[in-house]
Amino acid sequence: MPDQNGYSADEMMTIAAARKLRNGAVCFVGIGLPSAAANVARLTHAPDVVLIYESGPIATKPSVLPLSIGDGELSETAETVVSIPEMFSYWLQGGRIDVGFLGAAQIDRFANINTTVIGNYRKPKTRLPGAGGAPEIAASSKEVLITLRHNKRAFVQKLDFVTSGGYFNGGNSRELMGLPGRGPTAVITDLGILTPDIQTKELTLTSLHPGVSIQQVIEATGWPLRIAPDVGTTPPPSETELQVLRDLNARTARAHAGQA
Amino acid sequence: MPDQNGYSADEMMTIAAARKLRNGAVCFVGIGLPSAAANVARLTHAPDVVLIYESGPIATKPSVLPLSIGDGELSETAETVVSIPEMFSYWLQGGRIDVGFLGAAQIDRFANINTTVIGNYRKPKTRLPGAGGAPEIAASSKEVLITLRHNKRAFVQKLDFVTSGGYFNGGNSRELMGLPGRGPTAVITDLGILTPDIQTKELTLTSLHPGVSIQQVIEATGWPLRIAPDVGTTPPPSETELQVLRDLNARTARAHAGQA
Amino acid sequence: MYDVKLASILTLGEAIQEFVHDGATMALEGFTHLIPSAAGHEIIRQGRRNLTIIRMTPDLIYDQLIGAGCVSKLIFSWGGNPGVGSLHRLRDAVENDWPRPLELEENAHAGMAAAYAAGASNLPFGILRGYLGSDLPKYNQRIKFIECPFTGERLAAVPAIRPDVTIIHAQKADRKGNVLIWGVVGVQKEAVLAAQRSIVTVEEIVDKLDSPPNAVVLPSWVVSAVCEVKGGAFPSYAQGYYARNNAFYKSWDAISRERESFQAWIERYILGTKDFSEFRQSVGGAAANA
Amino acid sequence: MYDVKLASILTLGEAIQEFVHDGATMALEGFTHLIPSAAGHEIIRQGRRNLTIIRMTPDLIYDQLIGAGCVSKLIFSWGGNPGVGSLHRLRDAVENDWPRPLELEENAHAGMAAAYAAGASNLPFGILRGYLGSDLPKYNQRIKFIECPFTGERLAAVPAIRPDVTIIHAQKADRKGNVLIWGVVGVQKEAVLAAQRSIVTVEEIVDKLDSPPNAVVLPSWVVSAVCEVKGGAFPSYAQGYYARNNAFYKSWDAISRERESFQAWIERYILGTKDFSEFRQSVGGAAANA
Repeated sequence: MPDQNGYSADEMMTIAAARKLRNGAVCFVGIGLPSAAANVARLTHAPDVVLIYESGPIATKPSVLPLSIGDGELSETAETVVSIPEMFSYWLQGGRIDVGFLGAAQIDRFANINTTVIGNYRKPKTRLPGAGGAPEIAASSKEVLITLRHNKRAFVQKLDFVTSGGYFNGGNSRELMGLPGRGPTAVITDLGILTPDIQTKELTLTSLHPGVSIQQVIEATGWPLRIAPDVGTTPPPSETELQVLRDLNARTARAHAGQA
Repeated sequence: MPDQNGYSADEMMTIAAARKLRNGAVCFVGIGLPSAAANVARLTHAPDVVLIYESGPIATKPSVLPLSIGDGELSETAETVVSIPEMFSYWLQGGRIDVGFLGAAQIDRFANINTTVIGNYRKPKTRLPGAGGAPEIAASSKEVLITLRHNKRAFVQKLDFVTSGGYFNGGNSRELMGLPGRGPTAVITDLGILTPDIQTKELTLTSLHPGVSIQQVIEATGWPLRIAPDVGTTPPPSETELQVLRDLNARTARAHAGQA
Repeated sequence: MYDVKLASILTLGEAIQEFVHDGATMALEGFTHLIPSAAGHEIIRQGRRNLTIIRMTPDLIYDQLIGAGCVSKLIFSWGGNPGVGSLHRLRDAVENDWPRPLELEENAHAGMAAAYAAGASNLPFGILRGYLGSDLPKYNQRIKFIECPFTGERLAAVPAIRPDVTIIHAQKADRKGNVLIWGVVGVQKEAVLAAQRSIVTVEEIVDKLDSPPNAVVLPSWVVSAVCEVKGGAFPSYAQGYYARNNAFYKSWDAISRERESFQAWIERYILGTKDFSEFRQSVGGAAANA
Repeated sequence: MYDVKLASILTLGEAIQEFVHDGATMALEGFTHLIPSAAGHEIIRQGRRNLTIIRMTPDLIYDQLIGAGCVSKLIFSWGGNPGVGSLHRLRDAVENDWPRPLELEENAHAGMAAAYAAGASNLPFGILRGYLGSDLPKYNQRIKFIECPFTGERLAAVPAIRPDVTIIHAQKADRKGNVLIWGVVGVQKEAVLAAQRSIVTVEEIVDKLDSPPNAVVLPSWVVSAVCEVKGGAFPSYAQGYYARNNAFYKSWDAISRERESFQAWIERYILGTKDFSEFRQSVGGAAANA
C-alpha cells in the first residue's frame, strides 16, 4: 500500500535493492524479495544484467515474477537451462557469479544469515525451509546483496543458526575461513541501507529511506546499531521505477491467480 | 582378401568377435576392429545391442563404420550425445557398461594391454597414441572383450608398458587391486579365440578358426601358450554374416573416400 | 548372460508395488518442475512405512508423505511450499513428533547436488567448496572436510547418495521406455543414475521421442519402469504440457495447517481415490486441466 | 564496478595476437568434431613459441604446432591421426627431439575429463576410479591417490586443468557473442570455463541462436573473443555445416611423415597464406567445400 509518500516501504526497499545491481553484472537470484529487486533492475537501469536462478535458467528474462525458483517462465525465457549439479559446480562454485542476491529470516551485525531454524535446532520453535543454495551463494559470489524487512525478530544480536556466512566475527575472519567471495556489500531493508564498515565489517546504517528516522532503525535492530557519521537519504523511487515495479507486480498477480 | 575358404582371416576375426557380443548388452566400443565387430553384431544377431562411443553418442546405429571415434554419423544416429566428462563419470565409471570392447597394440598372457609405447617410455622405439579411454574401460566395464591380430609383436612375453589392466599377474590379483569389472573374458584374433583360465586367469587357446593349426597359434604367440584340452573350432562365417560385414565395409569405403 | 533389460511399461500401482518397499531409501526428485506427485500419492495409498525420503526441495508431496505417516527420515536441503511458506506437516513432525518422529539429515543444495553426482558416478563421495562457516556440519556428521593432495586447501566432502529407488516425472517416453526431459531438469538424471531402481512417470508414451541434439535422455536400460500418468506432476508443471497450478500450492497452506483438515484431505482425495486419474477428478477443475 | 563483459567480436588474427602469448598454457579442444584448426594455423603464422598445449586427443593441428616448433610441452591422453595412424611430427619430437624436445604429461581420458571438470568447477582437483593397475601414474607424478574419508576406498586424484587460454570451434554465435554447440560436444564447455581467457571461432554469427531446450550454450560473458571463421574446423567437421574430410586426414600421413615434406607444406599452406580463407583456397577443393 502506498503511504503518504505515494509509495510503500516495501516498494522503496525493492527499488533501493534494485539500484544496487549494476548493469552487466551476473547475478545469482534468490526467490522472493531478491527476485523482485533483480527484475526491477533488469527492467530499469540494468537491461544487460544476467539473471541466474539456482534451478538452472541462465540469462532469464521473465515477464512476471516467479512464485517458485523453477517456474516455467524462467526456463522459457532463458538463454539455456543447465542441470542443478552443473549450476552449482560450473557456474556458482566456478566463480562466474558477480552478485549473489539473498533474502534472510535472521541477520546479525556481521551480515551472517539464518534461514534454517528459530530456537534450538533439535527442538525448534520454528522450523524454517533451510539452506538451499544460500551458503555457497554467500561464499562463492564475488559480492553479496541481502534484502529483508527490518525488525527485531530479523535483526538479532545472535543468530539461532548460522546458515550462510557473512563476515563471521568481523575483521578479517571471513578471509581466514577461505571463502572465495568478498562477502555482503549492502543490506537493503524497508527502512534504509546498511553497509559493512571497511575495517570491522560491522553493518553500519549509511542511508535512510525518505521519512524514516535514525531512531526508528535503531529500534528495529536487535543490537546497538552503528550509524555512519554522514548517513544519507535514499533518493525516493522515481516515477519510472514505481511504474515498472507496479506493472511487474500486477502482471505477476494476474499470472499467479492460477487455475482454481 | 578372401582366401581358399571364401573369407579372409580378418573377416573371420571380426565375425568371431561380433558373436561374442550378446543381444541387449550395453557396449562401450573402441575404434577400429572393435567398432567393426560391434556393428556386425548389431546388424546380425544382436539388434538390441546398445553401442556407446567414448566421444559421447549413446545407442548409436551408424550405417557406416566411423573412421574417428567421434564421426558425425555416430552422433546423428544416436539416441542422445553426452559430454565427455559425463560419459566417463556417469556412464562408464557409473557402472552402466556391460561390455568394454577394446583393441590393443600389445597383449600379455594375463590380458594386460599396451597402447602407449614400444620400447622405453622415456626413449621409445615407437610412440603409440596412448591410453585414451582404455584403462577405465578395462577397469569399469562389467566384462571386456579384446580383439587384435595374432603375431609375436603383439602377443608378448612382457609388455613394454601396462596401459590397461587385464588380470595383472593372474589369479586374484585383479580383485586385489580393486578394479570394479571382472576383466577380459575373451581375446579374439585372426587365428582363434583365447579365454582366461578360470583359476590362473592365464589366456588359453579355446577355439581355432577353421584351417588354423595349433602350431600356427603357438608360433604367433610370444609366450608358451596354454592350449585347452578340448580346443574347439570356430564355426566359419555364415553367408549372412559375411554379407553383412562386406556390405558394411563397402558402404564405409564409399563414405570415407572423402571429398578430395 | 545379458537379457535386453528395457524398462517395463507398468501401471503406477504395479510399479510402486514392485519397486517401493517398507523401509526403503527413496528419492522423488523434481526441482519445482516435473514433481512426481502421482507417485507420491500412490505410495500413501499403498501404505508404505519407515521410508527414508531424499530430495533437495521437499514440497507438498513430501509434506503429504510425512503427514500420512510413511516417513521416518528426511534427507534434504530446502523444505518449503515455494512462494507460499512453510510445510506444516514437516514442521509438525519436526516440532511435535506428529504423526511420528522425523529424523532430519540436512544439507545445502551444493552438497546434495555433489552427493547425487557422486552417486551417479559410482564414487563414494563428492567434493565441493562448501559449508564454509555454516553451522550445518555441526548437525550433519556426514559432512566432512578433506585436504587437497596438491594444494592443501580444505574442501568439504559428502558421501554419495545411492537411493534404493528414485522416482521422477518426465514429459515423455517412447514405447521401449527411453525417456526425454526438458526445461528445468534439476538433478533428475543424477538421481536416476545413482539409484538401484528407478520409476519414471511420463505425460505420454509416444512412438518416437524426437529429441533435439544433446537432449536429456534416460535410456530405457537405466530405468526399471515407465508409467504413463497424464498430469502426474500436478500441482507442479510439465513444460510443454501444462502450467504450474499456483492456486493449489496456495490452498495447500490452509489444508495442511491443521492435522484434522490434512487428514480429511488425505482420506477424501488420496485414500478415497483409486488412482491419480480419480484423484484429479475428485479434486476438481484445477487438476482436471493439468 | 561491473562493465558489461561481453565477448569481443574480433578477427582470428586479432584474437590470437591479444590472447595467446609465448609461453602460454593453452587448450585447443575438440573431440574429433569441431577442432579449432584455423586457430592452430594462425598461432603457427604468428610464430608463438614455448607453448604448453593441452588436449585429450591431439591430432593434426597439434602435430602441425609441434612440427612447426611452437610447443615445449604436451598434456594429453590420446595422440594419433584418428583412423589413420601415428602423428609423425609428435613422434619425431618425442623420439628424436625434432625440431625441439617435447615434454609429455600423459593421462587417460577419464583423468583428463575429471581434471577439466575440476577446473571448470574451481576445484583444485578431481577424483575418479581410475588408473588402477596402469603404468601411467609411474610416469606422471601429478596423478595421486587418496582415501575416501567415508569408506577408505583408494581413488585417483588429478590436479585441475586451468589453461591460460582455451580455444574451441563452434557452430554459431549471436551478435552478442553467445555461443551454441551441438553434436559431439566433447569437453569444450569445461575447457572454456576452466580457462582464464577463451576464444571461440564459429561457422557463422547470426541474429538469433534459436537453441533447443537445455542446449550447450556458452554465454558471451564467459568468452573473451568470438571470431567468425567459415569452415574453421577443416579437416574436422561441423555438424549441420560440413562433413569430416577423411581424405585430408589420410593425406596428412604422407605429408607429415618426413620433415622435408612437412616443412614444405607448412611453408606453402600456412606461412604462405595470410589467413584461413586463403589457406582453404590454396589447399584446394577439399577445404573449399568445407
